[in-house]
Amino acid sequence: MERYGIPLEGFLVISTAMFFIGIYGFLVRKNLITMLMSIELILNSVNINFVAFNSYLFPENMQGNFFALIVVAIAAAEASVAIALIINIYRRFSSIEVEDIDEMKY
Amino acid sequence: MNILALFIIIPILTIIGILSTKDHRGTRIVSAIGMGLQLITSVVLIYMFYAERNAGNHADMLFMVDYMWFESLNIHYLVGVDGISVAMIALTSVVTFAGVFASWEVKDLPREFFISLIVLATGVFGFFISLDLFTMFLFYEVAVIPMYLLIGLWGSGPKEYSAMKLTLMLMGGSALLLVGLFGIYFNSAPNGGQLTFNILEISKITIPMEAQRFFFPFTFIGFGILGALFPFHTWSPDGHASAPTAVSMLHAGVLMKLGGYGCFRVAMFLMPGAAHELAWIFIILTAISVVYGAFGAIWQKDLKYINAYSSVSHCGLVLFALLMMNETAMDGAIIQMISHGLMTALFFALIGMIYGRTHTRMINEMGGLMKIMPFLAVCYVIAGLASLGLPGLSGFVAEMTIFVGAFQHPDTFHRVVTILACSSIVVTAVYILRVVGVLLFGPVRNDEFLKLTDAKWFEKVSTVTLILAVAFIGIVPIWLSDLIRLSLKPILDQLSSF
Amino acid sequence: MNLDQFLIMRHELLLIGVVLLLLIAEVFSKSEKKHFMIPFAIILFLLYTIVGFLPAKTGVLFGGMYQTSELVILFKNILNVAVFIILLQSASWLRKDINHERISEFYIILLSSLIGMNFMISAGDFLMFYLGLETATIPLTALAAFDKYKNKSAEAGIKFILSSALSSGILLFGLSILYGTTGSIYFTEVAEKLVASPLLVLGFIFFVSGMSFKISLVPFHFWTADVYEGAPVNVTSFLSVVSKGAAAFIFMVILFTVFKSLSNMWGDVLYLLSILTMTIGNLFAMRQKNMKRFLAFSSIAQAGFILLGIMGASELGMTSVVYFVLVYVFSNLAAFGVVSVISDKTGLESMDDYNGMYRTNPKLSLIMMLALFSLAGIPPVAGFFGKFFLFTSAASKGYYWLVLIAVLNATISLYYYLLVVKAMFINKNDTPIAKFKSTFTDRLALIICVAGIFAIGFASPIYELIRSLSFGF
Amino acid sequence: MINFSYTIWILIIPIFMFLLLGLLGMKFKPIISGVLGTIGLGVVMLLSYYAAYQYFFQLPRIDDAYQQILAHNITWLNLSASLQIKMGVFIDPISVMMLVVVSTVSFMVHLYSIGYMKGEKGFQRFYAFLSLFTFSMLGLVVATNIFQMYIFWELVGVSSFLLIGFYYERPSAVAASKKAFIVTRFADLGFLVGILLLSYYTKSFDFLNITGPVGIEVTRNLTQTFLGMSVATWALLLIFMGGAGKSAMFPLHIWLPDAMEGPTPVSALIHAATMVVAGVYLVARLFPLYSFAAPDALTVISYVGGFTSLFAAVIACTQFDIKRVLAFSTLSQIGYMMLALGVSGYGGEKGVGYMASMFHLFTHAMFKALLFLGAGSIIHAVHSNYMNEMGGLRKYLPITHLTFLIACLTIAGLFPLSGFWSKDEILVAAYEHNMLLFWVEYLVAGLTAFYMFRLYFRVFWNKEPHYHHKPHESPLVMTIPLMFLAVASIFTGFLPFSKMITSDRLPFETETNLMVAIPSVAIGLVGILIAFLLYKKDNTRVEKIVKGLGGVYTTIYNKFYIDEVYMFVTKKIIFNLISRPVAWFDRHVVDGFMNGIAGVTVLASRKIKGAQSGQLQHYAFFFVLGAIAFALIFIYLWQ
Repeated sequence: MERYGIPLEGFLVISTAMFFIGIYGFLVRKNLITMLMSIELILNSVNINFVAFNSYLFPENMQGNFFALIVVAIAAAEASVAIALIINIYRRFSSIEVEDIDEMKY
Repeated sequence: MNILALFIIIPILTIIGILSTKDHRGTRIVSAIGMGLQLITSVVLIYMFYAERNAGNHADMLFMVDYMWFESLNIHYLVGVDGISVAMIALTSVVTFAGVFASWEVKDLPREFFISLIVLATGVFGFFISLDLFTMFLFYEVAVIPMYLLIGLWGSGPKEYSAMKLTLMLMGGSALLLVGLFGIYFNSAPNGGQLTFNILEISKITIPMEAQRFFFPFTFIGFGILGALFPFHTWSPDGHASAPTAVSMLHAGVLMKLGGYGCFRVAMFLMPGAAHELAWIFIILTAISVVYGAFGAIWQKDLKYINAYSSVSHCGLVLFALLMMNETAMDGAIIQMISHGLMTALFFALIGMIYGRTHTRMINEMGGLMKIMPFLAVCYVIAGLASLGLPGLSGFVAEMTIFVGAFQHPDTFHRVVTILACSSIVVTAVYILRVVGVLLFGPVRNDEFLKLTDAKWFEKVSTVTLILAVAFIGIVPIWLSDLIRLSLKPILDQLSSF
Repeated sequence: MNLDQFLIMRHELLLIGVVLLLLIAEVFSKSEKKHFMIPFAIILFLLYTIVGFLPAKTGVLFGGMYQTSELVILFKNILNVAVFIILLQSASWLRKDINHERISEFYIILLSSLIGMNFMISAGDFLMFYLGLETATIPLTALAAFDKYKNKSAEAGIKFILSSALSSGILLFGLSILYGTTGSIYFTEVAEKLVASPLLVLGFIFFVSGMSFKISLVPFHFWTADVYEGAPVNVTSFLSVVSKGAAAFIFMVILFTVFKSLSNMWGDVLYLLSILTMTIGNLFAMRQKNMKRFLAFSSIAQAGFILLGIMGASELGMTSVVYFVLVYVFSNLAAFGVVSVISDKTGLESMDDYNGMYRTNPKLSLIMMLALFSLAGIPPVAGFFGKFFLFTSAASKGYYWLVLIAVLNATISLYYYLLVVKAMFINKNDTPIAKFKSTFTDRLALIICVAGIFAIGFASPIYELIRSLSFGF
Repeated sequence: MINFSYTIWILIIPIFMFLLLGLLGMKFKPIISGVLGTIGLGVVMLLSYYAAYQYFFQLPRIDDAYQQILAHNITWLNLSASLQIKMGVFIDPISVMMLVVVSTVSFMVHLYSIGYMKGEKGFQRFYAFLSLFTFSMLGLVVATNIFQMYIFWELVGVSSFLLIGFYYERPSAVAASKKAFIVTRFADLGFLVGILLLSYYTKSFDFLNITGPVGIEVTRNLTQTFLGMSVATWALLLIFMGGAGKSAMFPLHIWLPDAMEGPTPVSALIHAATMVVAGVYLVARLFPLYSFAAPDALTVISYVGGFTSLFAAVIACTQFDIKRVLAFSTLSQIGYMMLALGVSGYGGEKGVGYMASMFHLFTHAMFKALLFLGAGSIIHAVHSNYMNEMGGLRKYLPITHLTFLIACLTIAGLFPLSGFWSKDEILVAAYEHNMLLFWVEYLVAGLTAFYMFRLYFRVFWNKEPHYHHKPHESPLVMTIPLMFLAVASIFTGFLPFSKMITSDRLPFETETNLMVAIPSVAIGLVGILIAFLLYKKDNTRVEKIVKGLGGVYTTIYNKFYIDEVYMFVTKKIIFNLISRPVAWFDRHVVDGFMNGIAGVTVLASRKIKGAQSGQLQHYAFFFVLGAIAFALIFIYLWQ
């Protein structure tokens, strides 16, 4: 099935790539903000999935789209709390490098 | 009210009583009264049991009480006694009673000590009256856990290590046991119907042979660990060595009996087919226990270690006899449990009292105690003689019954292991006499000891109670033996159906 | 929205009401008299909790997005009781000057999180489930960083939010695949259309990973210890009891309903997870000195045991899980309660500080001991029953070896629980924690816990009630 | 019908005395304990005599045979449907005879000890133990079944242990008591296994059954064999092992010489007259069984007996401790009895060995008790056991001297003393059965005379050493038993034993075989003569002979190093090579394994701690890795 001239697989490939790029970013980037951005990549890859599935495979209802909407909303909430916490971290540690935050271990 | 309930209620009341006391004196007096009552109750129980039997009540279990507990799982609070449980309860009462007096002078946190001790005893009582595997397991664990505090807090030597080791090994044992119990439970209705933990119900059905083969070792070893089955016995020497007097008494005297009791009441009674098939493995292990423990004891220098190894040997004999699976041997096994319970408690009581005076348990640091503390020394000799199987004391009755029973198997394998087990009576004599010779006889090696005093009244109460019990069984064994024998019938029927 | 709907959503709506009331009270209260918020919030929540126990309607709302059943209501009540105990325990901590300005903040965030959990366990589709999950988590991350002047608290917050965001991302990716393969996000529909395929398995595993994060199963558990240690004690107890309990419950429900047809597979997934979780959790717990961190790892190990109940995949299993959570609420809160009291009074949190505590604070030590015994599954306290039923559940499916491993793990866990007992009772200490008097709320909380620890085990009606509400297949 | 139920008092009185003296003894004055004990035993003795009188002279015989009567038999313990342990009193010729022997000697020892033990610490205890021993020994004698016998057998062993170790502060006494107990215990293991084997087939412990026709029939027809011998032979040999232990037959004899550490009256009672003959009594008890079911076992018994008697006699010639000489002499004499049983047949004339054995047991009890009590009197006088420190005592101890001389003559087998009669019967029995054994015994007879008179001359004649105190004769309470026993030694030989105690309980006639009697007296005289030449006066002949024998003498003097062999086996092999490794194995391997499990757990715990690094990204890495690993496992591996 090809709608809009792009096959579903195209979306899936993109979304999967985004997902793993996000994960890669989360694992290797040291800046907390960048890590947060990687999370956004992951969430957006999910959104692409939902929306793509919805319109290609199950166009009869809107579940996927709604899901994507909600995810967007929650991502925003999450980001705001996360940034607040990062600010707090910066106050306490004078750094937002993830490697510096390891007071608790073992 | 049902008399069996008293065995749970009295300890609980005693604990409450202890909590309401203010000082050391009150604590121990309340404990003594409570455990004295318990002792009286168990005598009454024996009387009632006989009365009931004589009145023609030949049900397998008497005084049964059945409360539905967890209905959907068919878990009951189900208690009842047969002659064997009655005997074990009597043993427990005697040892606990003696234990309270043996720990009359606990200085540190006496209230907590007596409470833990009584919790331990409650667990044991509960175990012996339970007929539901769940209740039984519950009481089993109740009995095990106070050991940790008792040894860790009031013990001596590397007490923390020993307490931990003992607790963990026993809990490891209960892990195996639990798997076994689940196996029994989920195979208790092979033809459909309600699953049950009720021992009597399960005994009526036949657990599929496959399941028996798988679960029998779990159950048997699970209980066997508590019964100091080789090679799972190593908690016992360390545990005993570190435990305070009354705890060693209760532990070796009663707690280890839970193992033997469970082995036949659960493992063999409910899985007779596997018991027959796999008996040989365990017979070998127990025969090793018997001889190995005895040889191990020869080389020890610490009184408690000697006695601990001797317990390994004697408890090995219990399991050994059970596995012979005939009336005489099993009868002997149970007499041995009681006999060993009493005499080993006596031993530990005496060791504790001696240690309390000399502050050493190394036999080569002592000597000539007969001259210094004749009462304790004489009691020690009596305990030793009981242990090496002197007629007129309980050990003899038990061992002879076991050997006669074990000899009922005419094949070479059984003959060989029996004779091997018999040979322990010689080795036992060697290590007992060695201790007696070095410790009690001979010249006094340390002049400091000349100042020491003999037993105090409460110590006398403790030891005399036990000695009377040992002698009573030794002189009129038929009473005990017949009490047990009649109750063995269902078990034997079960075993012979294979 | 008519009355029926209101009644069905009673818990959530009332709770929202409570939160709003608190907000309003906060706005109108004078800044020097903020501590009146404490009794106010507690009483308000108590009323709410009591109302929760009144008979309620069950049903489905929003076309299947929201559903309740007797069991769900019961579970919400359990969570309410737990939160109530936590509120009691946190009272004396909040009364401190440093928290004076933030008292209602704490209540509001905490209760918001509870709202999220209520929605989550009432979810009828993945959207509601996800919504509830995030509503529950995001406030919690803020709470973890509640002690904002402490490095550890800040660290806990950031670790928590980032890990949880990652886990949500993975979970969502899994959900998107599920949606892609089944075409629906409703539990019932997904269950009908479920056909095992590699893609679906991938989605499912991602979903499980996300959930495992919430219940902190190994290897998805690493955040737990750090967050538990860093967060204020009361937040930690909330995390370890309420959050974990709710997540475990909904995880079980989803497995039982949505993934029913995959039960063979998830049985094996859980098999692996439970062994890993119990073992690794125990191995880490063994070496902990900080009490909070210690309890964190212990709670990881406990989660492994919960899986055994889920694996039963039957009425029995569901009962055992709910029952265990109930028992766990009281046991763990008793343990955290003691830690919290001591931490409040002395600021000490290390196991070594507990040495010889029995001589000075016998009652606290006894409660701690009972709580630990209950966690270890030692009779006659309730933990024994809880564990026993979990194992029964696993054994009923023939997982005997797993049961053996689990019980052996319970033995290991007994080892480290006994280490604490040893510290309190046996170890000698020249300067033990001084004798102190705890506040009324602390005592009340502990008394409730101890009563629960003793009563729940012996009271079979509770078990039977749960059993009658449970379902399985 | 004569009622023997009163015989139970023979048992009750001593055990009552034991309890009385044991529990309350310290409350009494010592002398009162002694007198109480002695009176009790006196009553027992009279009862035994009365029983003997009734049994032999009043009780009608059935078919000319003495009856076997169960005066009491109560069930003590039910073992299985067919096996019960009973306790009772069994009256038959040998048990009655033994009652007489035991009670007589015991009474004499009780009486004697009042003097001998005077002033000893633990006087009451001594009497309590004596009563306990007497009780056990009497119980053994009247046992109605083999298990009762075993029970009392053990009790006897313990009382012996307690009495040997009476001087418990003396390490040698403690060691000796321990040795005695353990060696006999080892033998008892054989006894026990034997009993178990036997009772398994006969389905009974009762002597009446197992030595009756049924028991014999069953055991004879046993086809099972083990290592080439029938099970019956095995069982009976094992039982004999028990007997050999108690009776100190080679190679289980090592405890007896050491047992002399006990007070001398104890040696007289236990280690000369009564307990040590229990083995003989046991074989006699089961004699029909041996005779019919296991003649091979009897042969073994006869050789063991013969060898022991020679072996011990040889050693006795070299010992200097007078009690040890007597101990070896006892060994030798018991060897005689065993041999007599071994060469005996069953029934009538063929059973002469049996009769002779019992006869010798009886006379030996009298004269050996006399010898020991006499030795006690000597030790009492000179405070030493060593004959080098004695000499010329005849002047100081006239009564002791005279009675001792009588005893020596008796044991040397001179006509017409009792020893002559009994020994003669044994030689006759051996003569008729096995010439080799006959010659051995003949030689031993000479050796016996030699070593006894060696002792006699060294002690009562020879050179007088320097005594610290002037030796004086013992008090009357000690000499009366001596005199009584001397009279008994002289006259008991005239008892018509073959009319009373025979293998099939039918009386038969014996006549003295001059072919045996004359040479036996002759060799006795030769022995005495040699002793006279060597030891009458202090001279150097002995030294020369000793020098001439060289290593042989040393070997004999060291009792053929049997003790050392035992020491090697126990200390080096059992203790060092078994027990010690077992203890080590237990601590290090078995327990090490258990601790190892704990250690591995702790180690694992330490090893994995690095995973919890505190680094958020590591956590995330594990998370992702875990998710992907699970996904791969379940997509590709899971079916």
